[in-house]
Amino acid sequence: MKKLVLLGLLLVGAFLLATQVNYGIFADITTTNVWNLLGAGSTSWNFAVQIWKYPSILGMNKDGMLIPAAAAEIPKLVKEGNMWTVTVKLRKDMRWSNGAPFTADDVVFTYTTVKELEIPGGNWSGAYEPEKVEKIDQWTVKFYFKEKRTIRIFYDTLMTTIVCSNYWKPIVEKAKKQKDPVKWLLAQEVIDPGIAALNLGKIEKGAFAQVTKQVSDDKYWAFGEKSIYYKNGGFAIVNPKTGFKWQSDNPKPTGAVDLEVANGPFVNTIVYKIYGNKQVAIQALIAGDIDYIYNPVGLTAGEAEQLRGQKDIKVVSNPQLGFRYIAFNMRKFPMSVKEFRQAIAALVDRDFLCNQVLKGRAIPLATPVPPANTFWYNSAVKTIGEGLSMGERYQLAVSLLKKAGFKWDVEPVIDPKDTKNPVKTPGKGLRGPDGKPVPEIEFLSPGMDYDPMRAQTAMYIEQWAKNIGIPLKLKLTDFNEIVTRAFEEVNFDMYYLGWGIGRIPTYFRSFFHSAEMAPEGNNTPGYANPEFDALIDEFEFADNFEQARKAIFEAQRILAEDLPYIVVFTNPMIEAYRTNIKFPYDTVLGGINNYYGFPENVKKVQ
Amino acid sequence: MTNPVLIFVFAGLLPAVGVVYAIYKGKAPQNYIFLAISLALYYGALTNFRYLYLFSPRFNYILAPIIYFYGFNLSGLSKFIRNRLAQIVLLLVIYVTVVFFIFLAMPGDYTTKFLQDPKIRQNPEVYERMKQLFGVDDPWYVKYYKHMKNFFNLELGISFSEYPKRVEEIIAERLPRTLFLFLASSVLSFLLGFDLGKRIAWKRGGLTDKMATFVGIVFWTIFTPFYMLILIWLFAVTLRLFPLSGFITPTKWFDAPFSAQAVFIRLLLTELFMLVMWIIGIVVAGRLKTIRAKRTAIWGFVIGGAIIAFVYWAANGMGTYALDIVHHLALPVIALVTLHFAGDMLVMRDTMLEVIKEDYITTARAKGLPDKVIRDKHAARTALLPLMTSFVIGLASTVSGGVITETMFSWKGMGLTLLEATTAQDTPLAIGCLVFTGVLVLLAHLVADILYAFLDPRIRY
Amino acid sequence: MIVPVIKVENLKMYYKTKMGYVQAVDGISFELEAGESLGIVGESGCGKTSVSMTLLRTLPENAHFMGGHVWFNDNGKMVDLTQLPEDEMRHYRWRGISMVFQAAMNSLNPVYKVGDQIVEAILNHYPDTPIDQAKAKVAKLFELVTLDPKRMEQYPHQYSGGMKQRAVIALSLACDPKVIIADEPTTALDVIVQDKILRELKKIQKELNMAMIYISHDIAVIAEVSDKIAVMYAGKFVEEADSTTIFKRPMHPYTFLLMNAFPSHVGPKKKLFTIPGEPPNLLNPPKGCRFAPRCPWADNRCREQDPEYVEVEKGHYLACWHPLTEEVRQNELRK
Amino acid sequence: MSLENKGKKTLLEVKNLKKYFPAERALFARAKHFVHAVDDVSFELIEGESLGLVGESGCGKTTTGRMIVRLETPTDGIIKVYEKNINEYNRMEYHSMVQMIFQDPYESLNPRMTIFDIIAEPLNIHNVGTLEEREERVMKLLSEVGLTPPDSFLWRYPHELSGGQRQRVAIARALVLNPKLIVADEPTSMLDVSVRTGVMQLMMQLQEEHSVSYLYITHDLAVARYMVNRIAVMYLGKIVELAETEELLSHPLHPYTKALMDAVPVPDPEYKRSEPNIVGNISVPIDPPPICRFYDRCPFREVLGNRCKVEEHPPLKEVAPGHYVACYAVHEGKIMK
Repeated sequence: MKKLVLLGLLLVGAFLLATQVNYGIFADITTTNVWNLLGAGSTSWNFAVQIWKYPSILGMNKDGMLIPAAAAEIPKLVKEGNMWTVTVKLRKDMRWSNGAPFTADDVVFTYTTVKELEIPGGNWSGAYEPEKVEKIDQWTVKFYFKEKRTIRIFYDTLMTTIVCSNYWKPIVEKAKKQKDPVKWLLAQEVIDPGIAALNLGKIEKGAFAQVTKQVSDDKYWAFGEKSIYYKNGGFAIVNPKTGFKWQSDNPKPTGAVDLEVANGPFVNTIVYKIYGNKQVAIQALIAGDIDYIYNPVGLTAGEAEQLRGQKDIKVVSNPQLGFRYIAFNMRKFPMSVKEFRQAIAALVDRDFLCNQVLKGRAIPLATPVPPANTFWYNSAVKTIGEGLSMGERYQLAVSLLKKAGFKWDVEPVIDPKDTKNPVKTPGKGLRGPDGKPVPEIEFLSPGMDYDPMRAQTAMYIEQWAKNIGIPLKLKLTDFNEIVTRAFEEVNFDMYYLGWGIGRIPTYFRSFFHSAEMAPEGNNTPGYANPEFDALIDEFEFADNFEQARKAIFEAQRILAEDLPYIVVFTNPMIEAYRTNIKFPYDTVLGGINNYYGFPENVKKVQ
Repeated sequence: MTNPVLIFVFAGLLPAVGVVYAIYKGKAPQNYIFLAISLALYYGALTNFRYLYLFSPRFNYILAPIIYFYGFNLSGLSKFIRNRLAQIVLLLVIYVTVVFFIFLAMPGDYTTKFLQDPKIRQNPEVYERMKQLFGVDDPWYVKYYKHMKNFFNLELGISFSEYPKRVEEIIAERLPRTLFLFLASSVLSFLLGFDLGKRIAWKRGGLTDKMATFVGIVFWTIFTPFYMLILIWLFAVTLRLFPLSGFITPTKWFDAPFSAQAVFIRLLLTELFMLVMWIIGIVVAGRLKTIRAKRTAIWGFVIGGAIIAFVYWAANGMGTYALDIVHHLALPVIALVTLHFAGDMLVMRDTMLEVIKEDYITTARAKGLPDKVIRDKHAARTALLPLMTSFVIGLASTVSGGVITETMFSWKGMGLTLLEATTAQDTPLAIGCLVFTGVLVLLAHLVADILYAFLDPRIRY
Repeated sequence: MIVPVIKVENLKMYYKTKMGYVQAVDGISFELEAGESLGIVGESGCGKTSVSMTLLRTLPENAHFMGGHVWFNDNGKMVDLTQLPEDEMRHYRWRGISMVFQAAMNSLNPVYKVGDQIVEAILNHYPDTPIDQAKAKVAKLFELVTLDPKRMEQYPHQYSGGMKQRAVIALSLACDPKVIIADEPTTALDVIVQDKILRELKKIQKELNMAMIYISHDIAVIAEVSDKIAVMYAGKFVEEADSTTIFKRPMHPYTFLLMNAFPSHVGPKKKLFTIPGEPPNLLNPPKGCRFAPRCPWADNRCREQDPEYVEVEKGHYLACWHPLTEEVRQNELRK
Repeated sequence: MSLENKGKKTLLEVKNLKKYFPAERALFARAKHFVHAVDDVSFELIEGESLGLVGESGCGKTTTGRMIVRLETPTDGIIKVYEKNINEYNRMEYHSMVQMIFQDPYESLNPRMTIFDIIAEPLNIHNVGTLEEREERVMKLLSEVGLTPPDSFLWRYPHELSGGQRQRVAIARALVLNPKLIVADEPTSMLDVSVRTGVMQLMMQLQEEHSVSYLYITHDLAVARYMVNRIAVMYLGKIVELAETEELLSHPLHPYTKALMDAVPVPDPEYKRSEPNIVGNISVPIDPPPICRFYDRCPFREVLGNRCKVEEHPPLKEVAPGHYVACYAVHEGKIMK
C-alpha cells in the first residue's frame, strides 16, 4: 500500500514537473537521418531541431572560442614524417542516450563511413580531409593529414558530427550490400541515439516535431555540467558529476565570473510547431501558443514594434553575422589612392548614420570581424575618424586629400567648432596630384524599395563627399545590376552591398586575397597586397591558434588602413520570446537561434 | 504475377469477354482493327513486352480500354465520355511534356544551387558524387524519356529539397489534407453561395440584395492574407474559440498510436462519403414530385450519412483525434467559405437574374405556381448549370490556388508544397505538384462535362 | 342577358423608369363572352403585350398598376382580379385565364420534360389529382393539339418550333381556363405551320367554347381568327368592332391606314398606304389624340384634346374627333 | 431562260449553284453527312429587273443570296455578273456592283459608328472623293432615303434611330457606291406595318431612280408581290417554280406554291382560304434522296403512279411563256390549274 501511495505521489510529481516549451518554426523537418541531415537535408529547421543532439570533437562557445566538446583537451597539430597528425584525447564520461559509452570507435566509425560510402553534402566535407583516422585506445583517436590546413582541420574536420556507432554499424553494413548504398542509407528514416538527454519523439508532418527527455537526469552524464564565462574572457567547463574539468589557456580564467550556464535539460518536452507564415507565428507568440519563434532571419523592425508592447514578451536584439560595406574599385583613379579611400572613410560617421538617420535600426560596424566575435576581433585597430565630430571629420578628410597631392579650384573651408554647419565654403573642382580634374565617381547603391537603409545612408555619404568637392554621384539602382557590375563585369567605381559571414574569418581570403580577383573570385576591389596575402596564408596554415589569431589581427589592421572596403553597419537580429521561458543568455552574436545548444539549457519560469 | 487464378482472369477471361462482346457488337471490319490494337496493347503490357508500350505498361492499361471502345459505334453520352477520355489522355501526355520542357527551359535548379555550396566545391570528389546522384548531366531527351516513363509508372522522382524522399510520397502525404480542406470549404461555400444568390436575385433591388452584394464584393475583393490574419487575431487570439493554425494540437497527439495522416485519409473518405450521400439524395429527389418529398429525401440521405459516419468514428477509436482536426479545420473553412461564397453568390445572382428574364419563368408565374416553387424549381435549377461548372472547375484549381490559405493557417498541403518546391527550385517536386494538379483539373473537367450532361437535357453529345 | 366571361374597364398600367412613367396601358376597356374571340392588333411598342400581362398580373417589378378593373366571371360571380391579394390571384391564373405566350420557343423550361411541365400546372391547381390521371389528361391534350403523346417524355429542345407551339397550347388548356390569351402565337413560325396552328386554335376554341384574346401585329392573322378586333395605338384602344367592320368600314384614320398598308397576295394589287412618321414614345406621349402627329386629318382640336372612347354604333367603339366617312374612304382609295 | 431581252444586258447569271454544309462537326474526321442547303439552283437576272426568292425558313434562299454577295463560297456551280465569273472580280470592284441589305437593322449597323461613318465607309474603302464630296454624297443619299433633314442624322448613332430609320440607313449604305444589284434579305420583316410600307415604297422608288436590280429574299408572298417582277419559289434547296409575279400568284402550278399561297393569311375577314393541301412537316435536307424534294409532302405523289418515287428531282420546265415548274405531274397536265 505504501508503495502504491509512493508511486502515485511520484506520478503526480512527475506530472507537475513535466514541463513543456513550445517553439515556432516555419517548415517541416525533412529528415531525421543524420547522414542526410548534414547533406542534402541541411535546412536550418532540421538543424534547429536535431543538430544539438550530436557530439563533435571540438566546438565553440558563445563567444566563438574553440573549446573541447567530446575531446578532453584541445589537441595539437604535429608533423610526423611527411604527414601532419592530430591525436585527440576523448572525454571518458560521455554516454549516448541508448546507454552506450562514447568512445574512439564512434569517432573512427563516423569518419571512415563518410569517406568509404562517399556520403555527399557540404557538412560532411570535413570528414574527407583526413587521410586516415586511427583508434589508439578506447579514448584516443589519431588523425593523419597530408596538408597542414590548420583552420580547416580544427574548425571543420574536428567539428564534424559524430554518430553512435553501435546503433549505426549494422545499418551501414546493410547499406553496403545495396545497389546504391548511399541512397539507401540516406533514405532510412530513423531516430538515432544522441549524446544529449533530449531526443526526437513524435513527429507529425506539417504540424509539429516533439523533442522529449529520454535519459533521466540522474543517468545523464551532462546533467549539471557548467560552462563558466569569466569577465577576463577565460572559459571553463566543470562537470561536478563526473569530475571533468577544462579551462582555456588564453586567457586563463581568473577573477570574476561573468556567466555560468548549467546544462539541463530543465524541461521535459520541447514542441517545435510549424507555422506557414511569420505573422501567424507572431500571433501565436502573443496568444501564448508558442514561447519563442526560432527564425534564422529574425523579425523585422515593424514586427518587433508590434511585439514590444505586448505583455510577457521580451524582444532582444543582437548583431548579425554580417556587414554592409562600401567597396572601392582600386583599379581606377582616384579610388586607387589610399588617402582618397581614407578620406571617404573618414567622412562616414557611422554613429550618426545608425542612430540619427536609421533611428537605431542598424548597429555601427567598422571592421569585417564583428567585435562580438571576441576571439578573432582585434580591438586594437582604430578606425579612421573614430570619435571625431563631423567638422573634424571634414578637416581630416581634407588634410588626407591634400597629403596625397589633391587640389581644389575652390578649396573647402571648414570650421570644426561649428557643429551645425562646419562647411563654410564647399569645395569645388577637385584635381588629382597630376592637376587633372577628378572624374565623376559613380556610387552604386540598392534603391529605396530594396533596402531603404543603404539607400538613405548612401545619400548622406554622397552629400558629405560633395561638400568637400569630391565629385561623388550616387546611383540608386537595381540590386542585380550592382551585383552584375561588381562581380561579373567588374565595371564600377564604388558600390554598397552586404555580406553574411561566418564566425571564423576564412572569408578574408575570398574577399581580399589577390588570388581571388573578381570576376573569378570575390575580390571585387582588386585589392592586391603581398603582405596581406602572406598573412592569410599564415592564418590558414598556422601552427597554432595564437599564430592564426595574430595573423588575422594583423590582417585587420592592414585592412583598416588600406580600406578596400569601408564597413558601415550591420543589421540587428531581433528575436522575441515569452518571459515564461529563460534562455541561459540572450546576448550573443547572430542571435539566440545561432547557438544550437540551448534546448538543454532553457528553463521554464513559473 | 504468379497466382494462376489471377493469370486466368487477367490473361484469359477478361480479354475473352472483351473479344466476345466486341464480335457480338461489332459490325464493320474496321471495328475489329481497334479490337486487335487494344488486345496487342493489353498483352504487351501484361507480358511486359517493351516494344509494345510507349512509356510504361501502365500507360497501356489506360490506352487499351479507350481504344477498345473505339471499336463500337457508341452514341450519346457513352460516346462522349469515351472521346473525352481519349482527349484527356492525349492532353495529359501533352501537359506532362509541356511541364517538363518549361522546367527544362528554366535557368538553374536546386542542384546547381546546391552544388554552389563552397564546401562542396572545395571538394571535387563530393561534387562529382552529387552531380551523378541528381542525374544533372543527362541529355534532355534522356531526361524527357525518363520523365514520361516515370510519370506513367507513377514514379515522379526524388525530391531535391526533401532528398531522398520520393515525390509521390510527399504528394500522397499532402494531397489528402488539401482535398479535405478544400472539398469541405468549396461544398459549403457553394451551398451558401447558391442559396443566398438565388434568394437575393429573387428579391433583387431590395435592401438584402444590396447588402449581400456589397458584403459579397467586399469579401470578393478583400486582401486575402490580411483578412485571414484578422480572423486569426479575432477568433484564435482574442476570443480563443478556435486554434490558431495548423491542423492538430501537438500535446493531444504525443501518445497517438497512429499518424495524423491515417486520420486525415479517413476524414477525407468520410467527407467524400457524405458528398456521395448528398448527391444520391439529390438524384433520388429528382425522381420525386413534391418539394417536400424532395427535401425529405435530401435531408434523409445527408442525415443518414452523418449517422453512419458518426458510428464509424465512434467505433474506430480515432474519434477524438478527428475532432481535434475538425476543430482546427473550422477557422480556415470559415475563412475560405466567407471568401469564396461571395463569388458563387454573385455568379448565382447574375445567372438567376438572366434566368428570371426567361419566358419560361413568366410562364411558370402565369401558371399560378407559388413563388418559392418558381424560384427553386424553375429559376434556380436552370441557373445552377453555369454555377456547377464554375464550381467543379474551381474545385480543381483550389488545389494549387490554396497557397495563401495553406500558408496563413499552416495547413501544409499541395499549394504550400508547390510554392516551396518552386522557390527552392526543387524541380521533381514542382513537376509532381503541377502534374497532379493538371490531372485533377482534367478530371474535374470530365466530371463537369458529365454532370452538365446529366443536369442539362439539352446537352447531348 | 349574356354575362361576359371577362370585362375590362379603363385598365391602366404604367412602367416606372428613371425618366418617368411609360404609359404602356392607358385606359383600355373591352368585354368578352364565352366562345367569342377578340383580336388586339397593334404595332410593336403600343402596349398590347402589357395588356395580357396586366390581365394575368404577371408584371415585372417596375410595373405600376394605375387603376381600372378586370372583372372575371367565376361561375356567375364577378371577381375583380385587380383587387385580389397575390395568393388568391394565383388560383385564377391558368384556371381562369391562361396564356399562349409570344415566345413559345422559350416558354418551356428547357430542363424539364414537356409532359411534366403540364402535369405540374394541373397538380398545382388540383393538388388532389392522382399523377396518372393528370398524365392521362396531358396525353389527351397532346392529341387535341395533334402531338404524339409519346413526346410527353421529351425535352423542349427535342421539339420543332411548331411542336413547341402546340405544346404551349396544350399547356394553356391544362386547367380548362375560361379565357385564353394568345400573344403572337405564331410569329416565329413558317406560314404553313402557322396556318395549321391557327386552324387548330380556332377549332379548339369553338369546341371548348372558350373566350379567346389574340394579340398580334399581323392584321392578316387577326382577321382570320377573331370575331371582333380592337386596334391599339400607343397604349390605348382607338377602335373596336367586329372584324368585317374594322376591315370594310374603319372609322379611325389609323385603322384605315393600317388596313391599307398591309399587302395581300390575293385579289387585285392595291396601292399600299404609308403612315408618315414613327409611333410615339410612350414615355412622353403627345398631347391630345396620340395619333394626331401622324394623322392626315388632324386639326388643332386633335392636337389639344384627347377624344373619348365611345360606342359610335352597336358594338363599334371609337376614339376619334373626325371619324372617316365612307366617302372619305373611297376618295382615299381612289387616289 | 431569259425574258424578252430588250437590248438589256444580263446582270446576274446563276448556274447549277450548290452549297452543302457538313451536318456534323468532327475534329479530325471529314464530315460524312451534308445538308444540301442549296442544290442545283439556276436563274438569270436582267439589268433593272428584280427577282424574288420566296420560301420557308431553311429553303436555301438566304444561302443563295449570301453566295451571290460572296459571303459564302459555293460548293459547286457558277455565278456570273455581267457574264464574268464573280471570282474574277477583285473584292472592291465586285462590291461596288453588288451590295446587300440584311434582315435585322439592329444588328447590321455597327453601334459605335456614326451614321455618316456607316454610310461613307464603302467610300473610304474605295477611296472615292474628298471628305467634302463624301459628306455631300451621304447627305444626298440620306435625303433620298427620307431621312430629312440629313444633317440632323449625320452624326447620330444607330441606337438613336428607330427601326425603320435604321433600315433606311442600311439602304443608303448599300446604295452609296451606285451598285447594280442589291441582295435584300427580308429587309422589311422586322419592321412594323406602318413603317414597312414606307421602306418598301422607298426601295421601289430607288430602284427606278438608280436603275438598280433587287434580288429580294422573303418568306412573304404578299410583300414580294409589290417588290419584284419575277418570283422563284424555293423548297429545300431547289427552285420549284419560277414565273412573273402576277402570273405566279394567279396561276400557281406547283403543289408547294399552291399550299404556300393557301397558307398565307389574308387581311380580309371575308376572304375564305382553302386549307393548304400539303402533308407532313418540313425537314432538313441531310443527304436527301435524289428523287423530287417535295415527294414526302406532295398530295399528288401517287398521280403518276410510281414515277415520282423513282425518278430524279424534276427539272424546271417551261409550261407557259416564262413560267417554269419543277414537277412531273404539272408537265403532264395531271394537276389541274
